[in-house]
Amino acid sequence: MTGAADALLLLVLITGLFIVWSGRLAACVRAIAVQGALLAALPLVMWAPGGDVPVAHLVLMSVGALAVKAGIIPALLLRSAREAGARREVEPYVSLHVSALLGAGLVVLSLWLARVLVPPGPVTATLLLPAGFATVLLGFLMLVARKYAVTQVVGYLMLDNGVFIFGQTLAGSIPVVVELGILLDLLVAVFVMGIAIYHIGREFDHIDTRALNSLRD
Amino acid sequence: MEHLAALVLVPALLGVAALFVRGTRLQVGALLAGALLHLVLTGAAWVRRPDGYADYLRLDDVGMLFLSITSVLFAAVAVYAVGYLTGPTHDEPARLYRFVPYLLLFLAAMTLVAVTRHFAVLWAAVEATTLSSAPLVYFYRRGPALEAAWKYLMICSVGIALALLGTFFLGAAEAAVTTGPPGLALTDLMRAAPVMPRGWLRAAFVLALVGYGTKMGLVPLHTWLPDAHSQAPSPVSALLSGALLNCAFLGVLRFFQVCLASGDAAFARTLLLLLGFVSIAVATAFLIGQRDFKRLFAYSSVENVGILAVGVGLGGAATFGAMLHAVNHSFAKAGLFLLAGNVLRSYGTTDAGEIRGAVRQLPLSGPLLFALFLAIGGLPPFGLFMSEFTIFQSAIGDGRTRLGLLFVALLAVAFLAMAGVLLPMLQGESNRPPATARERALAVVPPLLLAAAVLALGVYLPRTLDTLLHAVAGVVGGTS
Amino acid sequence: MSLDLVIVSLGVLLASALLAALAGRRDRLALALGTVGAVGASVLGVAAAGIRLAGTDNLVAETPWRLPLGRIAIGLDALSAFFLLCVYLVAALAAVYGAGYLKAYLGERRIGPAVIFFNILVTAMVGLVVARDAVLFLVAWEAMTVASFFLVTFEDDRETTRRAGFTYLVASQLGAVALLVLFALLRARAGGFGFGAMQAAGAPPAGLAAACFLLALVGFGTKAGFWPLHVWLPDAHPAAPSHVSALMSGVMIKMGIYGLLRIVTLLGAPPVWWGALLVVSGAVSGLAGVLYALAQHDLKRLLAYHSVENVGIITLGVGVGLLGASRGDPLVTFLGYGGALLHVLNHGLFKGLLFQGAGSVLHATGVRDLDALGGLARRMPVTALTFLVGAVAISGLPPLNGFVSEWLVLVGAFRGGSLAGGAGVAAVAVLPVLALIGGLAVACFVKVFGVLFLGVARTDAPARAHEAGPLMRVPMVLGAALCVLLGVAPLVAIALAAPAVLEVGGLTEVPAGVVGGLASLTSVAGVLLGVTALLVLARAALLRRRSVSVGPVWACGYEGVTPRMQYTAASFAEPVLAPFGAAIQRTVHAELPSGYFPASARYDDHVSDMAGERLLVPAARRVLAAFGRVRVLQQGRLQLYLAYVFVTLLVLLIWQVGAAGR
Amino acid sequence: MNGPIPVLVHAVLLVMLPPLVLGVVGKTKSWVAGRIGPPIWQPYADVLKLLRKGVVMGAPTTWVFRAGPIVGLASVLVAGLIVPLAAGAGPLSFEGDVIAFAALLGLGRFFTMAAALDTGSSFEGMGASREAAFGAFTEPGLFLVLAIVCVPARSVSFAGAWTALPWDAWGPRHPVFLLAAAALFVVLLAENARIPVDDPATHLELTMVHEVMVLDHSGPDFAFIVYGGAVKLFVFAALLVHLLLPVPAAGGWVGAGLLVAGVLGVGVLVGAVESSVARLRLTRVPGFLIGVAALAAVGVAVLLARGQP
Repeated sequence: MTGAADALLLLVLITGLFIVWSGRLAACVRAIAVQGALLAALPLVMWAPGGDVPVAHLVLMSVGALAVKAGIIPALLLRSAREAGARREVEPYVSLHVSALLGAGLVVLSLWLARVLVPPGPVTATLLLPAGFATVLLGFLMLVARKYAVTQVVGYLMLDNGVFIFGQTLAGSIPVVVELGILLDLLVAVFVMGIAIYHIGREFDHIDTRALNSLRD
Repeated sequence: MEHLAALVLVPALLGVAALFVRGTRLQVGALLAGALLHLVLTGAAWVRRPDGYADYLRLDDVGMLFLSITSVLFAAVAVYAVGYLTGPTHDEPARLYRFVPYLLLFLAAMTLVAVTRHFAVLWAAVEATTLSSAPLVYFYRRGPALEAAWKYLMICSVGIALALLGTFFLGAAEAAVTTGPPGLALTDLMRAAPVMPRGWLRAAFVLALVGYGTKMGLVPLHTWLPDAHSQAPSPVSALLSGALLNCAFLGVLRFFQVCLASGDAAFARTLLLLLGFVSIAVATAFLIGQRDFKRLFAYSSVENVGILAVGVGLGGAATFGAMLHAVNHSFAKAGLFLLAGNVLRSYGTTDAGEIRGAVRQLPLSGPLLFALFLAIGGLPPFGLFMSEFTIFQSAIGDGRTRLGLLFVALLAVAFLAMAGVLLPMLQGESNRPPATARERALAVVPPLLLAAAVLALGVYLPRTLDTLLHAVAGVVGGTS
Repeated sequence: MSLDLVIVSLGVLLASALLAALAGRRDRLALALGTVGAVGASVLGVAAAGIRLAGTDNLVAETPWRLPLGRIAIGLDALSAFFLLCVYLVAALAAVYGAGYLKAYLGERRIGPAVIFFNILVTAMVGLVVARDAVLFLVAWEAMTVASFFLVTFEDDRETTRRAGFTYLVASQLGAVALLVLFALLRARAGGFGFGAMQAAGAPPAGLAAACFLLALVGFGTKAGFWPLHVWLPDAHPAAPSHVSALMSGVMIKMGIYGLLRIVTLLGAPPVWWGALLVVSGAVSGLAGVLYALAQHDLKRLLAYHSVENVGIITLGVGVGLLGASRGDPLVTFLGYGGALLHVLNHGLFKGLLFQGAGSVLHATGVRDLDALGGLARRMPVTALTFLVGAVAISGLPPLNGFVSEWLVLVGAFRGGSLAGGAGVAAVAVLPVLALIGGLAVACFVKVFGVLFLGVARTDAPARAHEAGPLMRVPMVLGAALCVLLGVAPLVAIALAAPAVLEVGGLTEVPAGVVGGLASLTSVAGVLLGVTALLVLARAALLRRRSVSVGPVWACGYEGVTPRMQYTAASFAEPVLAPFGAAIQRTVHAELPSGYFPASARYDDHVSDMAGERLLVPAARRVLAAFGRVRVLQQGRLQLYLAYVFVTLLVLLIWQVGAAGR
Repeated sequence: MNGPIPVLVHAVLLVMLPPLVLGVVGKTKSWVAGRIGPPIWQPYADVLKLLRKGVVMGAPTTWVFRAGPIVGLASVLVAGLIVPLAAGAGPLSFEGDVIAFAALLGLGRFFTMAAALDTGSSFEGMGASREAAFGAFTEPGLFLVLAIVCVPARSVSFAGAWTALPWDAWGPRHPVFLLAAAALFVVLLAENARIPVDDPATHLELTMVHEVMVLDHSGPDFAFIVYGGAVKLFVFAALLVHLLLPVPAAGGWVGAGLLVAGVLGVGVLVGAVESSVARLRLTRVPGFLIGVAALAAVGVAVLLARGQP
């Protein structure tokens, strides 16, 4: 039932575009949480019918992903955003409308990429590669275009979600320990970033990263 | 198996333990114990190569080389750090509990990088190095340090994410051609490589090159490097330059090994050459007239990873040169950063323009810094001359005269640029009141030993090291 | 036997350097140890060279010691032996002189490093001339550069000294790059770094040979001081302590000549244009050197420029030799190479002597500005006499050694005139150039000797002068004696040089006529001395019953003559330099007397080296600017940095994957 | 002539004749000027007079001051022993002697100038510096003349080249030799401080070159200088004669006579030039000498362009 998977991936794409377009921190974070939840469902939808991957494994994966991507991390971000007293994104380097347009453009680009890069192995979902590419690129767009530390972390998360989508091509082939390790890494990374954002807020009493370009040549 | 596990777990557990104790003496004890045990275990690995567990934990020649570099450097840095952090500091009182645990975890992560042949584990380990070293960069709770740490964290995390993507691509490429589930183990990948779909393989390598290259400091992905190196405490800078960059380089090499096995390595060589030369050239540009001498050394590291990339990209005898250069550069650069710490302590600034007569001011560190500067500049009889000259002459020998000329010309300019910054610092009358106390042994002996090692490698190559280097070179596409 | 002696001497040098290092803060001890070591090693080395030059066997030794690449292979053929002789001869004199000279610094600054690096420098030069492996050669070459760098920056608390040191470092490294490429090319062809292998590989194809020759010209020319690669030289030599200047000017820059000759022996039969190119290069260096020397007021700087001039003369000799070799004319070949090699030895002797004399003056008066000195001959008779010997010798006048080598080159040029085609023209072109150089050198050294030692003290600095101590006098006297010996007995000199000349020129025996001519030079010297003696006696006899009174000097009846009215160095050089006004950039600040009762007038001129100001500095600026443009990369903005990653990724992906897709 | 006689003749000519040439020059000048002038052997008298006088040393002078005249005279005498006079090769002739000849003159100049500077007088310093400049600019011309004669003869000695000129082939190469002779004549004027380069008769120090350099020498020292100057002029005259007349070809006493006649003829020529040409401005002299060198260079070029004989 590739249809369901494609539907999921479509939703992922839409949330991604929403994040790129949205200007409010809280909205961004919530959207990224939603995206995380959608992705958490992806393994089940894609591999459970095939049955060549132990269900326990898939469930473990999904629960882990759900907990980390849709639970802990967004909570962390919201908290540090609140502590830093940031509500609305300051005028980004790329205006929201433009970035929305760019986002659309990136989606098109990823469709082309997916065409050049003929998927190996059995095609489980036609949208898998395009969605993966698109999410990665949108994540990059966030990272490059936004000024707030929090939104940049959101961008990083979206990038990571994109990677996660690609990871689905070989779900089950990597031992659970390693996969959970990868998730843990992500968690710790965002945790450390959260701490950093906290310190930034304390040091410069706002989390506008423009304060962070004193080191240069 | 147990041996390798111990190599990773000893520092890791010591680090975790150190998180929960405060006493300076305990912290120092943990640090030194970790360094010593690690050194011993590594030495033991030289005596008898430990057996591993599948490819998850396995120590091959390549790993052996980088493990040894890391272990030796860490020992030197640990000894130095004790004196550096417990001695009279020019700024705030040292908080060892904020330093030792992360340093040990950092060591554990780097060790894991060296002792695994599994790409997922490799990735996790490299990411772990970032996370464990970021707090070290932010050790001095200052705005610039925070900025440096933030950039380090973001840029490297993004890069690493790309590396993970590359890993997945590799897995996908493997899945396309193997019946069983893809394993992401180097052995299997190399077996499957010849029939892998080219596009995916290439995409995987590009992603890995950009991802691990970010951590390795290849231009234009190097941007975090000078900030982190200049803001971190000098021992940390030494470890970042000496050991961490090598670990990232190892990540690239692993992917390169798969490309070699696939028989489609030409494109990888081209990419390595391209990024390598860009790195050397751009780093040189930033060396010229650089005011902050820690940034100067950082950019010189960028230049030297460029040299490594070029060496591997050229192949043939140059690969051997690159491997030798990895050893030489790690020792020399670590020594330089440690001495930079001494200069910083006695002058209280990293602004080269405000420093005069270091040789007279610091009768031990000054001349030592001078010697290591000549070494890093690639002058004989130091080891870097031999490695750089090996790379250069193999380029000429393979008829790639233009590349060779570009290489040697850039290196000469880089050396002169460093000279232009360092000579005024070192020569002349000191512009500080004469030092009251003599230099402390803890601050001088580690860099002295490193310098001695670099000198020794210039005039004599121990048989065992020679064979190891040739073996490594043979594995990563050179003439063994 | 001889090679073993060389190895022992190297051991002595290194051991003494090490001991001096261990002496730590006891500078006197370090100085003594270093000097003894250097002299002892020199004795051994000179003996070794002598044995080899007497015999014919080419010794080669290899150690199994493994450098990361290449081995330690050393050998002693005639060419090496000759240069070995030069190095050790000059080094011994300089070392003894230094022992006296450095005492002045005791207590003022640490002199240990100066001693250590002096011996290391000698070690490096010896290692260089005996090296039979390119890697070892390069190691010795760079060691030589580094050691001399530290010696140049001995007084590094002076801003000028630091700048001189940096200039020297830049020049040396850029030169070294050329050498790296050169040897890499040769190795690529021979398949090994050993000179033996390169020889065995036979003459390379014309294109490669030309490339190698040009690279050698740049790489070795930088060290030797070919114009315009000489820019480091006039800064570095004055900055160094005088005994080091003597060593650097006397032999270190000749290592460039050695390298050039060594490479020429590896490149097979030379085409005509090599010789012609060297003639041009030598002519430019010689003329530029002597002209800039004339324009100097700083004694040591002036001597440094004369090193450029003399290297030019040597180059002319090598050029003539190459011309002869290209046409297979043994006589011209021998005369050219012979003159060049002999001038290497001679210049080492008299330039060492002159720098030591300059050192004594500096030591005694603390002044380097010629126009502040004068009348020193009365207070420093020994220095004056030995300096006069050096001055006459460097001017290429009989009966001293400088004349012998220049005579060889000139005869070679005359005979080369009958070589077919362009070779003949190039050879004859040497004649007027060398003649003009000689004339200008005479002018310059009359000026130096006259302004320094003759007339009356211009300031009170010379009035306080005192003769140099014995440790400084002895080497000067010995050097002067050697200049005279090699001048009146040229056969001795040629006996030393001939084996090396035959080796470089690939000749079997000394061509007929050379020995006869040189013997006649002895008789000319004899007759000259005899006639002079006769005239001295005649003068004495004539004046026996006549009055010899001392009176004031004629000044058109004007009485109030003061020392400051004497002709200065600047005014002496003026009419010589005036015709070259355009060629050398002089900035003149003059306030000429005007009106019937001129109140004040002043004149001073300063010459800035054209090669540096007009050629190299602008070039360097351009390069730096090019690199500077890159620095916009590091803006400090995270988003930008991430964009780099992003763009790099996309570009590489589309490039490579696209390539694979197609 | 053979045996010791040629050497004897050579020595006698070299020692006895020079002042006579000076006398001839002076006589010619006064004859042109329509005066009787001093007797032709006046220079002999002058030298003898000076030899009998005492000396006054300048206060600051050292042994260098005394060495000047002696070395100056000695070097020209030895140079005179090198050049061929009457009977072929000079006693000191050898392969490469032309260079020794030039170098010996340089040696003499070196010590004369040093002696001048030893007085510490600004006048003598001025003279020395002018002498240095002119001397330097004369050298290239001299060597190019030497090249014109020596290169085709494949010999670097006066004996081998100058006395072996191809008189039988009074042909294509001779224009070149006439060019050489012209250049050599100018070199002669410059080396001997004659008009148009210098004026030995001037009495204003500021305009002197050679004279002002020897102002403070007196007695025997000055005699040496005057006599040395005469020898120098004589030697150059002899060289010039060899370019113009086939002295050696004539050989024996005839050749000797021919040489003496020629040398005195050169004296007349110098006198004629001195009384007809004006002296150049000091700043013009270098250019003049360089121009002469260029003339000789043209000669060499022609020679080489003709291909090697």
